[in-house]
Amino acid sequence: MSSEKEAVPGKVPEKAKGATPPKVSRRSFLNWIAIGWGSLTAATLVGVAATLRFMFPNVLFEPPSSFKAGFPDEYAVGEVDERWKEKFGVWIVRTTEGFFALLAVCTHLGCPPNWLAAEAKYKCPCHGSGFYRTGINFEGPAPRPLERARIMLADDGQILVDKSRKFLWEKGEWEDPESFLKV
Amino acid sequence: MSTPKKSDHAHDIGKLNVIFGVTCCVLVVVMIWMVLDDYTREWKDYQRQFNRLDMEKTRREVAQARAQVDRRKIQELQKQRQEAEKRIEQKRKDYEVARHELAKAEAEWYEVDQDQRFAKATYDSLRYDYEVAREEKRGSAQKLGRELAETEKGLADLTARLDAATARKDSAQARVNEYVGQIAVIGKEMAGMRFQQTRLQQKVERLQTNPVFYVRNAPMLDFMNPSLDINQYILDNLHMDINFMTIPRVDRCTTCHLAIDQKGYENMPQPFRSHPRLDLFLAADSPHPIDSVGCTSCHLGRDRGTTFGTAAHTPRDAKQEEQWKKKYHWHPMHRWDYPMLTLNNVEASCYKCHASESYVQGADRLNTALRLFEQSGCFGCHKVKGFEELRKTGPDLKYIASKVDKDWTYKWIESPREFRHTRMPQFFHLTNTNTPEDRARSQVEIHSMVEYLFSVSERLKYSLLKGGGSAPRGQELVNTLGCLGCHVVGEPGDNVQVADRRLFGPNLAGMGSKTTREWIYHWIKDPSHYFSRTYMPRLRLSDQEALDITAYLASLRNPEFEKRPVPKIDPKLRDDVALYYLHQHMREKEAREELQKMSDGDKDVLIGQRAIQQYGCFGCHDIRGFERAQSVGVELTEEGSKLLDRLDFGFARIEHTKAAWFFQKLKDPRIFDVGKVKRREEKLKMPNFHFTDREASHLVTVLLSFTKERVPAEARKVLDAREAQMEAGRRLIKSRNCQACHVLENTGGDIFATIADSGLRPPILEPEGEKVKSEWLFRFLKEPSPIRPWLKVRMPTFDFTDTELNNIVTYFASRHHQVFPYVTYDYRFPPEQVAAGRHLFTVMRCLNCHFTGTVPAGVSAEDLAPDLTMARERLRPDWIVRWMEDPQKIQPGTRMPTYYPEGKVADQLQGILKGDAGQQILAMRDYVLTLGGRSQSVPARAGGH
Amino acid sequence: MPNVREWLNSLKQKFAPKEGQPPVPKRVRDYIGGSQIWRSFLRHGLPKTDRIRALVVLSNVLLHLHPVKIRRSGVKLRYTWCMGGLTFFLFLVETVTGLLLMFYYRPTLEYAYVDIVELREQVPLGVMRELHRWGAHAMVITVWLHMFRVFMTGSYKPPREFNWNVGVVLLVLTLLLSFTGYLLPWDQLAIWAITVGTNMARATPLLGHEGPGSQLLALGDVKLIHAGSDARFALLGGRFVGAGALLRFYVLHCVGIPLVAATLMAIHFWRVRKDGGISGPL
Amino acid sequence: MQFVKDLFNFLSSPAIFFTLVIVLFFVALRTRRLWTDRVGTVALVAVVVYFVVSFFDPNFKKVVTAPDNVPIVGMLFLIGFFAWFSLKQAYENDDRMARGEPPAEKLETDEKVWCWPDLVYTELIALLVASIVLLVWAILIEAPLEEPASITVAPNPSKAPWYFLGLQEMLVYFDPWLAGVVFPSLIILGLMALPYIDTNPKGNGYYTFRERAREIALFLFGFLVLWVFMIMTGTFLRGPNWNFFGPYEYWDPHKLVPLNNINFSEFIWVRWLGTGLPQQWLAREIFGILVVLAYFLALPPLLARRWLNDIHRKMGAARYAVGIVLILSMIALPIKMYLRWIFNLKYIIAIPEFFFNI
Repeated sequence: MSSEKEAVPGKVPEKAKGATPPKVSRRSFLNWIAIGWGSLTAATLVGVAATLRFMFPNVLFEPPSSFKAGFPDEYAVGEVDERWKEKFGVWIVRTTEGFFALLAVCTHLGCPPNWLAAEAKYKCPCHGSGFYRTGINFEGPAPRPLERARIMLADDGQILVDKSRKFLWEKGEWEDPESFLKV
Repeated sequence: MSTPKKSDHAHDIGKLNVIFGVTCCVLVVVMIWMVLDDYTREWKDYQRQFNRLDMEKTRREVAQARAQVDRRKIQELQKQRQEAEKRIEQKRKDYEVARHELAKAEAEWYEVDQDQRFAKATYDSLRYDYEVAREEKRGSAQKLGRELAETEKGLADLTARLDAATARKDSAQARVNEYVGQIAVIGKEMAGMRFQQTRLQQKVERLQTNPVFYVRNAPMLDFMNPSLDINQYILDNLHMDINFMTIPRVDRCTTCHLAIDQKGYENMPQPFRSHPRLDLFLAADSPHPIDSVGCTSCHLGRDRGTTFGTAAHTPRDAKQEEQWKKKYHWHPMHRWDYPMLTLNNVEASCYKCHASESYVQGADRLNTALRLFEQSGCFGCHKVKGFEELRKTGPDLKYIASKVDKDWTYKWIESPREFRHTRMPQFFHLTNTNTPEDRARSQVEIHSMVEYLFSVSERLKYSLLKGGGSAPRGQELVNTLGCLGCHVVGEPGDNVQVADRRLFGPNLAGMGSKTTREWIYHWIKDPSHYFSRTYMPRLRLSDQEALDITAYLASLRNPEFEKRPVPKIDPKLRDDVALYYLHQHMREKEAREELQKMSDGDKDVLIGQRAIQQYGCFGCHDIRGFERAQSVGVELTEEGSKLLDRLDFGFARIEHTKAAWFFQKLKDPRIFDVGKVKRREEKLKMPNFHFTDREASHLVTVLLSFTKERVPAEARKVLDAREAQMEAGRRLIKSRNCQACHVLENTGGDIFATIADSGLRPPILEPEGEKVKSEWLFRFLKEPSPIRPWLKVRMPTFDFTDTELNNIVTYFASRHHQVFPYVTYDYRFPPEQVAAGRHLFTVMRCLNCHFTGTVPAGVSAEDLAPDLTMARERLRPDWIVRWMEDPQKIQPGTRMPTYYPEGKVADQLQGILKGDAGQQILAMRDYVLTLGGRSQSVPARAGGH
Repeated sequence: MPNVREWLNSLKQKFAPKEGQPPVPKRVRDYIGGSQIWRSFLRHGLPKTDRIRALVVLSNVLLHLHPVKIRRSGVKLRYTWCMGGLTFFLFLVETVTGLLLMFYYRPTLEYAYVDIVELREQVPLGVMRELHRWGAHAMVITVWLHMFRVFMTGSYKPPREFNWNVGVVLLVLTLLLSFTGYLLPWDQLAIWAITVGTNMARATPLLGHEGPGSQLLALGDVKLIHAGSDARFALLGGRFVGAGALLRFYVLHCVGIPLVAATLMAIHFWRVRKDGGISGPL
Repeated sequence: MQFVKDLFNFLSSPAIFFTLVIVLFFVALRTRRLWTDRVGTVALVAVVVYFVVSFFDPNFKKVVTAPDNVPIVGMLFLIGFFAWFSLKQAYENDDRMARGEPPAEKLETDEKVWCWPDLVYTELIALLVASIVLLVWAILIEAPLEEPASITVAPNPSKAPWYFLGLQEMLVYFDPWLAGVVFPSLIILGLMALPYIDTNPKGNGYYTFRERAREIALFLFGFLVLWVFMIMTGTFLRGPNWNFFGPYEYWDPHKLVPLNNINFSEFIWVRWLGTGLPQQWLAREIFGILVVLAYFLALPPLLARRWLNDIHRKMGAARYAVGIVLILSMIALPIKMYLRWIFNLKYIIAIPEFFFNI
């Protein structure tokens, strides 16, 4: 702008000299600016993404909430299996349709009930709540049925029980496909 | 203003633009480099490789599974399904109607079910309100009560409706099932048949490196659900010591050792191979599941390392080290104190959890090594927690003057191995004390030690032996009575290669050169008179037998050793040594004065006492005057955890590892003094045991097993009540070397090597606990009496205390879950039963091997079986039944024939007791039990069978 | 020794009352007031004149947030409630007490709770924790009331839209500061309040593993968004409120959020001045 | 006495209390006479007396004096006071302006005072007072500290920090993705968008009600009723299992409240059409989806054409669209609450397959 104003006839060659190269280089400068800001944006994006990625560690120090419970054919149809009750607090029940995992925690005050095979019911030793084989409450003070845990088939064909996800009957969650393992 | 301005800018902006552009590009590149550099990890390559191998393997398995599916059956099922579908097609209209009905019934049920649930919830809540109101005596209670009753009625009504609706739904479902039920069943059956195949097929699909694989494992995206992932086990009970505190182990070994806990990968290349002992380790049903025991608790190494180097792998040998350096750029990991144990030392880790057990199942090397550690008496000089209360290894020297003479003792101390192979180590003339001056001085010390020992020794008066014995007969006795279970008779200086247990007692070579006939005679008649805590039992020898054996042992001489000279002691040197010792705790002038006052004998006693004190002889021998002496060696309780820097390698050119140092120390205890300038008292003192390489390497395992790792009680092997009961007995059995003669816990019977005739060997005791009655066993052990009189080998009398006997009896009973070892048996013998038994007895010709009362002549020992008149006293009746059913099951290889293979009755026995095997066995048992002395007098109880 | 005595004597002589001179206290004051140290720190005398009053505000970096002169309505408590000022003051209180608490508090599962108990029972003036906690509650309340006042006087209207936005962000940051601090005592109240609070993040659309649409982020049957990779995980550093969450919340509470908040506060105050001071009827 | 307590317990049940508050809010906002010193004093005394008297009830005392509930009680008083104080000034200004005078603040606007000492001094005193209050508070009341954290033993009820209890209370009526994520985001966005939507040039810098009646009504409805009132409910009236408990009721964990809630789709398919629910989610939820779409897409133009014509014209399409969506979202909360209370409606759209419930 200012150079134009100051332009005088005597300086013409100078101007021409100054004008022609910028014409070529302006485009290239523009390109360089575009490249520069483009890559800077890219670098920033990589940086932001890397920071986010940093928040997800490769290993976790949390105890696993899930456990492998053996192969389906190790369970008898119609039986309430107690082998995982002591270690994980879970009954695995096999019906003709498939499996479900009941959490051995009474819905009344949190005591662990016992499975009484002869009477085909879970009975809480603390206050006498009783539950059917399915986990539905029918006697005693328990306000709602036992909770189910997520159950599915692991890679190697074993049953995988995940206690971190619970399914509550009264919320209609027993319809959830993950609350029941079909065979 | 006058001079035209070139530009407003200090820099050429165009140039700056270029620089800016370039810098930004470089920044991008560097950022991407950073991400990729972080992304590249060694373990990912291993996982990719494993995926590939696993996929190939799984593909093969799919093919196998497919081949196993019965194709004809599948075809048939398919045909059936088609037919069923056709049937539905034909009755399409009816089927549609049924389905419509079902949908209606389901809708109706849904509504009623919801109503019922709501009514139930309302009722429950109302009931609560009513309870509260009644309890708080509110006015509304009555009204609520009425309301509750009404709601209950409504609820009952709804429940009935729900039942009806459910019934309707079920019947509608049944009608639909008439059409489609069969198809579902067929489908299910087919799926069941293909279950394995489908599952494996799915696994193959998961293992494939398809685009999904690349997206999951892409840099930056691999936080979501990567298939390449670090595996780890957090072991809350097995902590690692990082000095300020202990932290749980986090074993990441399975990140690369991907199939270590799975069966079926035995032939994979490392690191993908299955663990060779999945029955014992890692598998979920093994006693050491991976999620609670992990890897580094046994193997050591760095738990959190995920590269070959940072996991602190340790090469097996120099060759492997070279390979690793080339292949993995391996180098010792300096910043980790506990590198992995080499495989031969892994069993050392068993000890930190199993220290409470005298015998660790499966850890054969550790068991052997610990026995060697005990027998060598290492704990005598080195304090080790858990070994404090053991009996000293060497003999009591209280009566040494009654057994040997001074010359022999001198030569023995100077170089025991010159006399014979022994556990007694050599203290003198070793690597760092081998100069002529040292030797001369050592001779003074030995001489004085002998003088001291004899000066404090009591003397036993042995009467001269009446009559002589026959050496050949004695040799025969030694070879057959069972002496060879614990002793060998080798050539002097010979290191006999036999099972460890047979070296339990001293090698008998050279006995005649060592002691007198009188001593031998009295010793073998009753060892405890000389050494009250000896493990040597009494063999109840008759006088003649004892004389014969004495004659034989006295004839074993070591002429070389006898010829060795005992050097004369230079009194000047003795004075020097005495002065040296005196000078240790008084000023030189006083010491000289003191020395002046001393007689030669005093000097000997002084030097001898100090030398014994210095070398710690009392660690293995009871010596008068050293009852309260403290052990002289380094405490070894935490030796395995000793940091490498604390070991003085001196100028020894060996590998700088703990194991190598230990090994070298055991092989030549003084080697680390070589090249050093030391005064006598500064020198290493540990004697040379002349361990073989094998022994030394075993002891290295033991040393590595003594760690400072404190395993919490939950993780340690805790003996349950039964095991605790067994443990006391087991310790006795181990300390008395029972397994040298008897097979017990799948080990032992070492003496069998000397008895060719299998019928003449000591009995195998595996089934003993369930076989014999506890009271019989108690009596027998207290006062053994022959069961198989034809045996030459003789069960010794160990003179156990009653407590010890109880421990042993309980051990046997507990092994077989005989909770109550002492039981009263209620014998009832109906005469017809006994008669049938007797008949069977003759038919089966039991008395061909067994006998009643007297040993039949002319039967080879192999074919003889125990006297059946003892059965009543000795055997548990229910065991007899089990024995008869299948003797091989109880004692594999027994010569007792199996009369009822798989419960079948032989043809010639069909006529007896209706050919019922169970009845026949019972009859025979009853008959056998009547054979004993008192049996006839026991009347059959009323209402017997 | 003699030198000291001599020096004291000389001082005595120097300050001995002489005729025609002001009394000693005034002379001491003048001496100090005239010293280079005093002048360099305070630069001006007591604000007795308008010039000095202006100087006080202008030449002090802390006070120059204020204009030299201000509308009369702007100093009326009736109008401003002083809630913004109190919020800032509470922020300072929280910073100081928080810094002091950091000397005793360790954000680990082993120690967090016992350290708080120690603060309550053993640490001298452990009341610092009470100050910190109640100050935090008070700050939430004052910041709400500040927003309430700003709305009621319509002070978000042009030209203050931008500063209102900054204020809204600061309000959110205040809540986050309080929320992250809530976990640190590591008691039942803390862990469950944060569990309940962060459980909502599970339901973030797309990015929460129980949020609508998270199923769409999957490759076949490989779920990309699950409990170990969703929004809540980024917040907690774990699938549930545990060691990771404690550390993350600690870092955010002590460094991350205060840093951002302080920066925004500077902008907020600066904008108040640039937008014509505290608002008033135009 | 018991009767009065029962009455209060009854009145404070969510539906009734909420309705009362809404009615009271709108009536009071328009009642000039309430915003005077005398009424203010009477109200303050009444509330204080109510608290003091109620303190004799153990259940009331237990909840109100829980350490972390103390600030909420303080906040209620402060917000009540300042709400009254601001509206009082607003109405006074309105009166002045009605008389043709400028607002009270205007009188003081043009005159300027020195910052030092007028402002700085008042600030300093405010700081001192705040310090004293804080110190006394800290000395007298211990900061809460319960048992050591345990992931397995959840206290009943588990409550979020008190300032988020409004959101937690919302969880009763909406799924977490709405109550915990979408609505909070909308609140923040709405606040930020406020200066751009509100184009009313009046009322800038002084208290007034008449000149900005609609803005103030909407904002106060959101702030006082939907935020502060909900926090109060969540803090004082929600006990074990998040059940409702009256102020004088014992927090009995065994209390049973029927949750007989039913989805919109069930109303249509099961109750009305009687055909049972369709299997496919789109078919099942189509009515709910239509209702929600209508609420957000069809209602705004309808309103613009009929009742909010002038506003629509004044604001322009873009502002109107943003504003009306925000307002409809806000109103959605009370609407859903009433639907729940009257019809036991659980979800208008219920697609648990995708965690998509509205």
